[in-house]
Amino acid sequence: MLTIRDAPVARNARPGQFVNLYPNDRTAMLPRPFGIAGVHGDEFDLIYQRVGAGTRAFARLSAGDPIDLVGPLGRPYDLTAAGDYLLIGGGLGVPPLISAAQGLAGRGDVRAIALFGYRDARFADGLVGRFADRTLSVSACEGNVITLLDRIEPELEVEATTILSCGPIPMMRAVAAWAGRRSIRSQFSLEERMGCGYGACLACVVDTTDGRLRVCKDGPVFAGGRLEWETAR
Amino acid sequence: MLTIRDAPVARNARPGQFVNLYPNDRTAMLPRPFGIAGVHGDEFDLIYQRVGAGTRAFARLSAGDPIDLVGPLGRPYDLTAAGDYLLIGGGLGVPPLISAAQGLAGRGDVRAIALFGYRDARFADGLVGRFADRTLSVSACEGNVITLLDRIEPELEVEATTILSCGPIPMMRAVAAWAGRRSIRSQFSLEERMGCGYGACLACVVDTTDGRLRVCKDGPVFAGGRLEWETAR
Amino acid sequence: MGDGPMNAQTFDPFEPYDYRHGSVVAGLRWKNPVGTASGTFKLDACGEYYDVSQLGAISTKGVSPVPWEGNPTPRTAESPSGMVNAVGLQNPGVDHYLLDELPKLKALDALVVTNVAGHSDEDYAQVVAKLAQSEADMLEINVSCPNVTHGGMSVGTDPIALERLVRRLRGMTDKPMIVKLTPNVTDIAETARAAADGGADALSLINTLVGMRLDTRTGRPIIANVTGGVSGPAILPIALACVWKVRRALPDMPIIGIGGISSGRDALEFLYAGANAVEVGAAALVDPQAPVRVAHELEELLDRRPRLADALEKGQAWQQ
Amino acid sequence: MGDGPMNAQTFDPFEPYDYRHGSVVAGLRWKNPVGTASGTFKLDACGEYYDVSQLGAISTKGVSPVPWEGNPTPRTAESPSGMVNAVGLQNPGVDHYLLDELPKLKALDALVVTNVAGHSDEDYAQVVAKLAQSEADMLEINVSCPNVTHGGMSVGTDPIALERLVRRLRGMTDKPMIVKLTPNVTDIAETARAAADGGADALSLINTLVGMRLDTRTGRPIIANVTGGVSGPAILPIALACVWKVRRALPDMPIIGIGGISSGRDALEFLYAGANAVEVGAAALVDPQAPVRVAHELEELLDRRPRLADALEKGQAWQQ
Ligand SMILES: Cc1cc2nc3c(=O)[nH]c(=O)nc-3n(C[C@H](O)[C@H](O)[C@H](O)COP(=O)(O)OP(=O)(O)OC[C@H]3O[C@@H](n4cnc5c(N)ncnc54)[C@H](O)[C@@H]3O)c2cc1C
Ligand SMILES: Cc1cc2nc3c(=O)[nH]c(=O)nc-3n(C[C@H](O)[C@H](O)[C@H](O)COP(=O)(O)OP(=O)(O)OC[C@H]3O[C@@H](n4cnc5c(N)ncnc54)[C@H](O)[C@@H]3O)c2cc1C
Ligand SMILES: Cc1cc2nc3c(=O)[nH]c(=O)nc-3n(C[C@H](O)[C@H](O)[C@H](O)COP(=O)(O)O)c2cc1C
Ligand SMILES: Cc1cc2nc3c(=O)[nH]c(=O)nc-3n(C[C@H](O)[C@H](O)[C@H](O)COP(=O)(O)O)c2cc1C
Ligand code: FES
Ligand code: FES
Repeated sequence: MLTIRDAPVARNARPGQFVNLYPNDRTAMLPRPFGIAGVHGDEFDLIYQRVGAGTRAFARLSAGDPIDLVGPLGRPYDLTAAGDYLLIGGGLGVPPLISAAQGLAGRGDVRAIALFGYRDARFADGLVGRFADRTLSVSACEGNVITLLDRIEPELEVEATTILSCGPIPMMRAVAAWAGRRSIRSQFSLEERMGCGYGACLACVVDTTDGRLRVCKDGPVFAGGRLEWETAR
Repeated sequence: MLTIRDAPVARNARPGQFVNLYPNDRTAMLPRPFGIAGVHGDEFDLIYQRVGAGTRAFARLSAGDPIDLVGPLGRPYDLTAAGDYLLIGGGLGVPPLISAAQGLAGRGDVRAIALFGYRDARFADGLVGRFADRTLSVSACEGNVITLLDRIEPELEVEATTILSCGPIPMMRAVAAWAGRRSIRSQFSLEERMGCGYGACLACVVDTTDGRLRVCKDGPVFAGGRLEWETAR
Repeated sequence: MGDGPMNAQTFDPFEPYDYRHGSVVAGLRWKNPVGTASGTFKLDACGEYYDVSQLGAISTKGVSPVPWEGNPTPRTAESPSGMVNAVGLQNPGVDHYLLDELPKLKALDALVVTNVAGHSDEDYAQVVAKLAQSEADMLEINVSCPNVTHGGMSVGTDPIALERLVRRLRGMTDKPMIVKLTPNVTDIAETARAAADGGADALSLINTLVGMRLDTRTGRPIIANVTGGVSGPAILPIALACVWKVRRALPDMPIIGIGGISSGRDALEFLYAGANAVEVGAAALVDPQAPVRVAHELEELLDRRPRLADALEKGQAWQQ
Repeated sequence: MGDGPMNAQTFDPFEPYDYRHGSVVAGLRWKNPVGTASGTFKLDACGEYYDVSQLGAISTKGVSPVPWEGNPTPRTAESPSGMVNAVGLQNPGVDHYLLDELPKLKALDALVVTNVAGHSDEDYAQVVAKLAQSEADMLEINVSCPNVTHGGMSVGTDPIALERLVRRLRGMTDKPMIVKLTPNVTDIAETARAAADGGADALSLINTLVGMRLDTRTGRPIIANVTGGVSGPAILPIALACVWKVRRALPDMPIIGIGGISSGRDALEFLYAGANAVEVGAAALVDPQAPVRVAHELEELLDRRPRLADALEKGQAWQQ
């Protein structure tokens, strides 16, 4: 977890948006996008995994070190509807859902239920639990988020339910199919390799019913019905 | 002035040698060579001018910051002779001569006389004065090092005099001519744009009576008689 | 010191600003010698970071006769001081461009360089025919697109095919026509001469160099298209040599220098190499305000170089 | 993580070390797949930083029939993640090489790749004739030298001239002959095929890309020769694409990958692109121990890739 002080980002960020971090090593040009996992005062949190040189360098930062960033970026989740929100996350897809839970917290007209699937350690249950009304989770050996969805289905009223999801494509594809069969509204947050991260270069596209759109600018959040799941990777 | 703690360099450095510094910005590949201006304990000093991005970055370093370096490098001054040493420096050519003065200090068989020419501020008189037996200096408006040489000539005994010089090529060319006419032994320290700074790439050559030699490995110190001053730049 | 680039914080990219040093490129005055490079500018994205009319020119994403889907993703990979991209000219086609993007850019009072893409001579001709009557200020023919015309190589690598294409397009419009050259040739002076012979009013160079990266975890190429084009600071010395060479081959041809520019000082280096103006590409992907920052930094550097500034205003390049 | 390069401090470059993973290149076994790149190794300099016999191979500075002076200075300039050099093949000539450098290298038990330079076919032939009877293990014909043979372009850019030259040299020696290709061509697969048709036993690629820098204080080129060759990490993606292309064109040809390698992971990326071995150039100018460090880092990465390691030992390249 990385906490960054940047008042404008913390003030303007909405759930589902992300920031581009730039490694201090100037040989690395491209942005490293990370979903915002929550804001407090003039700070915001990121939760990330060490993947390559950039994230390894971020992990070596000490408190107080400066870092270049651009954000907040992208279209956030649409949280206008009332009713039940199912926040369905897998792996490193949980950060924007924690944000969403924070955005929904305290609203009288909604209930936020987090359904998280993990590979092993349930690292985000506590984080989302501060905001969600209920948290269910499952680790890979026990099942997956569809198991949790099936379990919670009896409680749900279809028209008053919104699914927000972020995670690996196979998981989201299954969630989309599950929601589609039941005509439940859904919004998915995607990841794609980026060139600019703010909409200028068309590197990060995804196929939708409206054509190839930019994940960074037209997304990362897309309505489930707009996505072409067959070509998604 | 930059003081660097590096025990092996401080221990092994001999007057006239240099070190390669590498900017922390990894987009900059090439070494920045600097003459060693003196050693004390496990530290050594560099005196440098801000020229471009590398030296600007060095100027921003704070005490305790790490820096990559390779050294000590190059052939040092030959200080085996006894007698008078004239240390003739101009501009940023003074650092190795301060080292030479330090190397000669305390030896009973030699006398070190620094003759420094400056553009304006006499920044190195104090530094060399700690070690040299005598320091004469001149700034651009008053004359040049040849003025000083002419002034000191009556005191010298040709066979027992060694000139060590470092500075701009026109100055060294004039010093070489002056010394040549009087058959005074001379050693010159050269600068050249480098690729490696340790002898691998042949980027830094100078014409000598033995052919094109490497400034970084076969020099930077060359006997005056071996240099082809016509082609030097 | 003294000569260093100004601090990025000292300009407001939305505040109106009167540049002191412009450049005349193929008869048209750019208010400063800095434009965006094609494919790294989208109005809805970049317009959030600066007033697009501040720049010398806006070169748009390549426009094709019909909508193109581009390549599958991933489309980018990183490289030391650079990036590799294989976007593949995704664009909604010339009709959409004329209805949507061009009017918006002109409404903002930008000088618009429309970048033209094609898979064949016919494609280029169709686009140029539609642009001929449009509000576009200049056309920039991107002949660096691989495939078709010449067995896997682009028309921009074959001087004879290139001259023929340029001559054909030349006959179709009075708009100043820039031909954008690829560095993936044995001798760029040769293709430059071919474009000049065909009637190009100006040349822009360079487009990207063919490159690729592999994922050492999987042993497979990172980009779906396998190879892509390398851009960014890494290619700066290569681009400078191309501009220098073409300037020597064609002393009077207006040249727009492109490749790895990320500061006013980089831009100045291109002007000294013989460019009349420059375009900023990949740097704008890293720092959205880069083009305006480069323009401001260059402005200060030109203040202290009146002879160069004067030449640019006269449509001339620096004389070595 | 897990897969990261090892710490530079964990090997002693003078301590004898038995590499677990070698590579067979054109019939000769390198004890590891990492060599030095020509022009970035001099025994008296590099030998102070590591035991030269630790490397897979030592490619020497280009050797010409008579001593060459090279270009005037300055001979280098910096570029982002790279450098430009115009040393100009300064060397004391083949006779001196045979008397002095080669015996010293062989006494140290290094596998020696002698890089051959020429201004004309005749030059190359003279050098190869003298090397044919020498202790050199392999010859590396550098056909990337500009001038002579073809109006300002090097023989390495003209497939017909290249094939003729290689065929002639092929007839003069039984030593494994590597032809070193230039990337400054429209299609490197074409020159690769020409070298293969002429009888090359292996190809090494890439040599440097033409580039330049200018001094923005004076407006003049930094390098006395004006243009030079770009090397270093900046060219890595370009070199990878060249190796990949040539591998696809010539599935069975041994390839030595060169260009911007500065870590074991970079070397591994070249092996995945289709190289049988690699050479480290500019990185060794920045870090004198770079070649040995790359070899050690690659060793660990190959431990976890037995299929790739096995292919290399059999003289085969990675199959995508
Ligand atoms: C909208 C969005 C939100 C994201 N949110 C998170 C998050 O909250 N937590 C988290 O751990 N990760 C998140 N990721 C993935 C994260 O961006 C990558 O793990 C990170 O960029 C890897 O950088 P690196 O330098 O360590 O890896 P390297 O492999 O060295 O990076 C090289 C290049 O590849 C890109 N890249 C590598 N992996 C990915 C990837 N999975 N997705 C996109 N680009 C990649 C990098 O951005 C960089 O440009 C998100 C990605 C996107 C697109
Ligand atoms: C043997 C030797 C000893 C030196 N000793 C000193 C010293 O004691 N004090 C001092 O102030 N300077 C010294 N110099 C000059 C010093 O190396 C350069 O001023 C410095 O490298 C400039 O780096 P930069 O990044 O600031 O400049 P940039 O112009 O940004 O550097 C770009 C490249 O050009 C090279 N370069 C630029 N100017 C020179 C130059 N004058 N000589 C050689 N290479 C240059 C740099 O090393 C770098 O590779 C010495 C040079 C040599 C060769
Ligand atoms: C993502 C991306 C997309 C590009 N698309 C185009 C294009 O559509 N047409 C074109 O002529 N050049 C295109 N280019 C090339 C650039 O305009 C420019 O010539 C090249 O990137 C070199 O400049 P740079 O190093 O400043 O990026 C593209 C470059 C990038 C990075
Ligand atoms: C200073 C220098 C001198 C070189 N001299 C030669 C040479 O004599 N013969 C040759 O074939 N290649 C020569 N090269 C090219 C390198 O061997 C290598 O092909 C190129 O630099 C790319 O690799 P790199 O990026 O690892 O440096 C030289 C390169 C450099 C930097
Ligand atoms: S990354 Fe450039 S448009 Fe999305
Ligand atoms: S700088 Fe490489 S030999 Fe001197």
